[in-house]
Amino acid sequence: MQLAAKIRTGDRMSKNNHQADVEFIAALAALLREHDLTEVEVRREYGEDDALDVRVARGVMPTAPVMAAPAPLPPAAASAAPHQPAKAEAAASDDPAQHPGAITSPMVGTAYLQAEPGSPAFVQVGDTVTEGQTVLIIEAMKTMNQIPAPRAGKVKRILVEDGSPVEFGAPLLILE
Amino acid sequence: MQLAAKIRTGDRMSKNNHQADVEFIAALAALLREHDLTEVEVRREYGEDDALDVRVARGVMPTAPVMAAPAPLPPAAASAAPHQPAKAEAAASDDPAQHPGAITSPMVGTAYLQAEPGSPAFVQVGDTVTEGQTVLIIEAMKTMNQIPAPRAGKVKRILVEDGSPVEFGAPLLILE
Amino acid sequence: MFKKILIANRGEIALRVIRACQEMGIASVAVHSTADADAMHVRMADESVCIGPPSGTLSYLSVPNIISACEITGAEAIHPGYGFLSENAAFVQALEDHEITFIGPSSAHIRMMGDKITAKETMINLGVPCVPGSDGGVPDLAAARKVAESMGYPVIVKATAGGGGRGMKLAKTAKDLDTAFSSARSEAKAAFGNDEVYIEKYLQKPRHIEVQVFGDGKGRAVHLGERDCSLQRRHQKVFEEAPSPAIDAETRARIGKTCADAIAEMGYSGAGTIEFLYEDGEFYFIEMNTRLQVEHPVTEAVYDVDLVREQILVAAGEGMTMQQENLLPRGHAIECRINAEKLPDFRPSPGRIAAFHAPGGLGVRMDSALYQGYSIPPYYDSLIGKLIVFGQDRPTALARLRRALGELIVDGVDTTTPLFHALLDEPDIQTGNYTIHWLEKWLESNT
Amino acid sequence: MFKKILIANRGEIALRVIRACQEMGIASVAVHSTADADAMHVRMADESVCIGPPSGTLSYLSVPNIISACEITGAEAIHPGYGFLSENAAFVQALEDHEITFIGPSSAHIRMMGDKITAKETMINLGVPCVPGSDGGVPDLAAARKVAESMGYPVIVKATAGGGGRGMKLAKTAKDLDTAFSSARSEAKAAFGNDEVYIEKYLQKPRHIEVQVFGDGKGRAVHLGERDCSLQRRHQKVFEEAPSPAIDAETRARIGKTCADAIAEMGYSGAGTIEFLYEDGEFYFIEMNTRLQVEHPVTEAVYDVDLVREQILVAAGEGMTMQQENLLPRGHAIECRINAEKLPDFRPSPGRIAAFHAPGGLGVRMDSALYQGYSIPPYYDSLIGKLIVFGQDRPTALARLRRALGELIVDGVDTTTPLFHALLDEPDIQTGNYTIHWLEKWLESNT
Repeated sequence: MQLAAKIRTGDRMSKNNHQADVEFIAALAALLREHDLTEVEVRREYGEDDALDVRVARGVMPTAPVMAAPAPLPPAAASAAPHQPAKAEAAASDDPAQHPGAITSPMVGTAYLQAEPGSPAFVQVGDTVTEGQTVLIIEAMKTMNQIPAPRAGKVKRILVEDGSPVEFGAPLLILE
Repeated sequence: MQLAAKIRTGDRMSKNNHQADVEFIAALAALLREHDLTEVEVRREYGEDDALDVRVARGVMPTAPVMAAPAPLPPAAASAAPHQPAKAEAAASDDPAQHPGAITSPMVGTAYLQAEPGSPAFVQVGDTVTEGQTVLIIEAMKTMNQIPAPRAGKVKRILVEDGSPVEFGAPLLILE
Repeated sequence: MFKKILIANRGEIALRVIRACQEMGIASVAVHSTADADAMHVRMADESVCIGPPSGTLSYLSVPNIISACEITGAEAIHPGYGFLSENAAFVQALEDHEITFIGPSSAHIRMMGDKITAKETMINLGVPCVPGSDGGVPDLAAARKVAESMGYPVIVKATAGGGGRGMKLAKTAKDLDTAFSSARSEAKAAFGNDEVYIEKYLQKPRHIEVQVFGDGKGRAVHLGERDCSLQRRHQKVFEEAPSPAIDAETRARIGKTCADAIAEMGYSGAGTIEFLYEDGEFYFIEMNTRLQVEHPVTEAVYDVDLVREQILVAAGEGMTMQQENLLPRGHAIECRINAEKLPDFRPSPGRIAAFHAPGGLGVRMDSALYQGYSIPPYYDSLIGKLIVFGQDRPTALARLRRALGELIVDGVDTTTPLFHALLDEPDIQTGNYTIHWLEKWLESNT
Repeated sequence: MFKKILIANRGEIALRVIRACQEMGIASVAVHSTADADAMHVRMADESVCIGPPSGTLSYLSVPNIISACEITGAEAIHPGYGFLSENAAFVQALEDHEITFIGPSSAHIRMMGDKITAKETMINLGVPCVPGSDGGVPDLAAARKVAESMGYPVIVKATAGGGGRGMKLAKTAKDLDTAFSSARSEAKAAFGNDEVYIEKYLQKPRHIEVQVFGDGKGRAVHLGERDCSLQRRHQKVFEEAPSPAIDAETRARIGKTCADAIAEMGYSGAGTIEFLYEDGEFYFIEMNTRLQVEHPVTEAVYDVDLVREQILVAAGEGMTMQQENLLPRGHAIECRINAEKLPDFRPSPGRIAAFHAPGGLGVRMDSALYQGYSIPPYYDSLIGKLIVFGQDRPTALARLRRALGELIVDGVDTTTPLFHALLDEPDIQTGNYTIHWLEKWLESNT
């Protein structure tokens, strides 16, 4: 069983509404379970610049066995657990990937933030980059591929660590 | 079974209406379940900038293969078709069974409306019967079982034909 | 061949029989209680008849309603599945009177095996090994010693009038016998006012081994080897395998022949199971089940047969197709009983199935009446599915079982699936080193 | 043994390989396009790597991304499944360069069999029967007559420079040859400016028979009999069975040995299939597939083997466990390819699966990556499941297939299931009397 909640709140929303939001979402989740729903989607506008989108979904899809499977042993180490930690991470990284300023990886490989160990990083948070400037390198098939900035902008976040593996489409950094 | 609800509410709705929202969604979900609906879509405008869109959908349970199976042939005449004509009839007869005045069969067998061929029927539509009066006979295991009226009343409908098979709980006649 | 068969059962075993009917071109009639109107066996059968309210006593055990259901649908034969009326001699007698064919043995054989004493006497006469005992009361210590020595220690001294463990004393070796005999007698005297005692062989760490037999009702019978069902909780089997990790080919052939010969001699018809305790290379008869067992699929996998089809063939008078010389076991099969029960207390967990996904792929068989959206009613037993895996050898079957358990999804109710994940981690399960006490002890120390 | 394998595929075949990995205690890495992020193979694998956008060319066919996925996950070997990169010699060469083990034959063998002419020459040299032909141009009628008589009528005269059916003339008997030869020449001259023609044996009603072979890469090889895949639509197989209704044990042993010997001689490693046209008791080589076939499960059922496990064992250098003398076929297996296609036009029908319920019970295997709520993406092929049934004989398998098809529920998209219901009603299917033209003709007259 998976339970996914995605929340987007407007800028103006004061922090003391978080509590109310969470309660509302909790109520929706309870409703979902009680009525065997798979999905509730609510769009709620409270006023200008104050909106709440909630989507709460519960999988009807194949899910992990309800009880935690015991630690695997040879010769059957690979017991199927449809939801892998790897998946969870991927899901968590959805947000930056959706960011309009995100630069995503055009290939699978290993990301490097500098040309070689000890060299300065190509970019740092706060740097202004020009279009075409190398922002990092992805090593794939023993080849170093320079990843250029697709446009000029300011580096808001760097989302990968030096030497970390990246999938196709993984967000690398956010340019604003 | 999947169930999806999508709600959009208008601007004016104040935050303390969360409770009302949740109740409304719950009511729709209950309605869906109660009436075996697959989808309800409601658009309600309370006033300017105050509107509510709800879509609640419940998915299909395993049903017969979508395409009609071709006429069966030996040696495999009995291809599985989860919904049988027999079932459909049973479903159709739900209504009289739910009638508060229905007398249902306490056993499985063959119903007879008269004591023997050629005899007059025990009761006819419009007859007034007294409590304990035999209204029909059910033959089971070669034994004739007299079915008495559970109370006095007037025969409104006779729901079985003479000689027809009846299941447990099948409505026999309606007494008012 | 029959044109129409009524299945006097529900759940996965009703499906099992309906599937066999479909494959043989026989129309099937499901019977059901009002609580089972939406059940899978009702959906899959060609016809269905509601036979009573939720209570099993008033529906699946209602002989008049089931016979009437045959009469109104024209079904010529009844398959009883297991449980319910499957070993009810009076029911079978009633069917005989109504000229409805019972797919199973005669009422006489059911009655014979339903009575423990008659069953044991019959088996002894047929050469089937039973727990050795003193054939009635033992008058004195000298007689006790003689009996005990003839069967070998340990022995247990039991009050003839006894029960509930009172008046029962264990003698592990010859030197314990004096004390055991006298204290059993005095305890029996005090408890029941009768100091007569008898002596039986005592089994310390037996396995539950059962032999699948099949007779054609005309004096020919075969065996299909054994199943090991030692893993039990409160006398309920939970995990069964074939072949047994403890039985070799020679032992299998020997006990199998003994059982098949006995069945042939009896003129038994259809499927049966002779259950034994097994210890130190010896078999001790417990009882015979005169029906299809829950765990029959492991035998089907290993012997590559369709037992329900054979049952129907024999009941229809067409004879059985199995011949002993062609029944050669191969590979290894394991069954897990998936129950709707909440661990660790095995509390029944009826409810609505929010999601159901059966495991697939090579060597996996799932027998289950579940479907997504189905509500498991609270009135019947909690078995909701049987997962059977087959592999070339036991390690392959165990690995496949773990893989398949990982694919099984039953959401909305609690199931015993996690128990099997945990069992597969146990070295004793991996090596097959377990007795009928193993699971209870393991549960005690793991909860 | 490998610790981690990457599966460079999707759908049911990726699941098939992941299951084998799980049963062998090997970690699995799924790769997927962005369109397949929720796919079953991604859910079931231990790890997953997104390798590209929906287009297969940019994802499942992206050699750099797949090799990089191995590198970042530490996978030591790649199983290619079927399709995609499974017969791409350049890919295998690249893996060899990166010291990643390809679970399949060498790039040299893939290249050899990927070229039709080299493949045919190789097979002829290895004694595998091919379609007899004139070995190049035939100068005159006398030579033509000699060639035609040596191979037997009917023969077809074809323009060496030809194509598209032009310059092709059939000679059913010897007395047609004169006309056929001269008209083929003049037509060839007119169409291609070159009147050279050659002659080939003409097959009128062949079956598609393929032999499963398996080599250990060290000169030992076995065969696992044949599959009959004659039921095809537009050269796509839809229904496969083993054994073929047209092949007897002696013929099987003979062609099997020929194929196994050829494979052994080649030093071939892993699973392969040698495809033939079969007519009047003779086999004519078409091509060799140097990979696992979609329809491999029918062979697994009949020979009781796990071909993917054997592939992995051989690739890991542990050798194959199969030995020819132990490979004894038993029973009968049939596979139906369930495609998400709308009949009668077989138009692809991608979409969301509103309900999925797999058939169960004895003798039924379902290989499918579907689950309730899954959306079939429109980018890839339409195969959504393989239903494989096994029975003691062909009639039992057919009856079981009908039963299992009746249990299969796939709601939300159209599937080819109704086609199989209809086929099972056809006397020719029931008797096994079909050729490679049967299905196309039947579809024409039934739509």
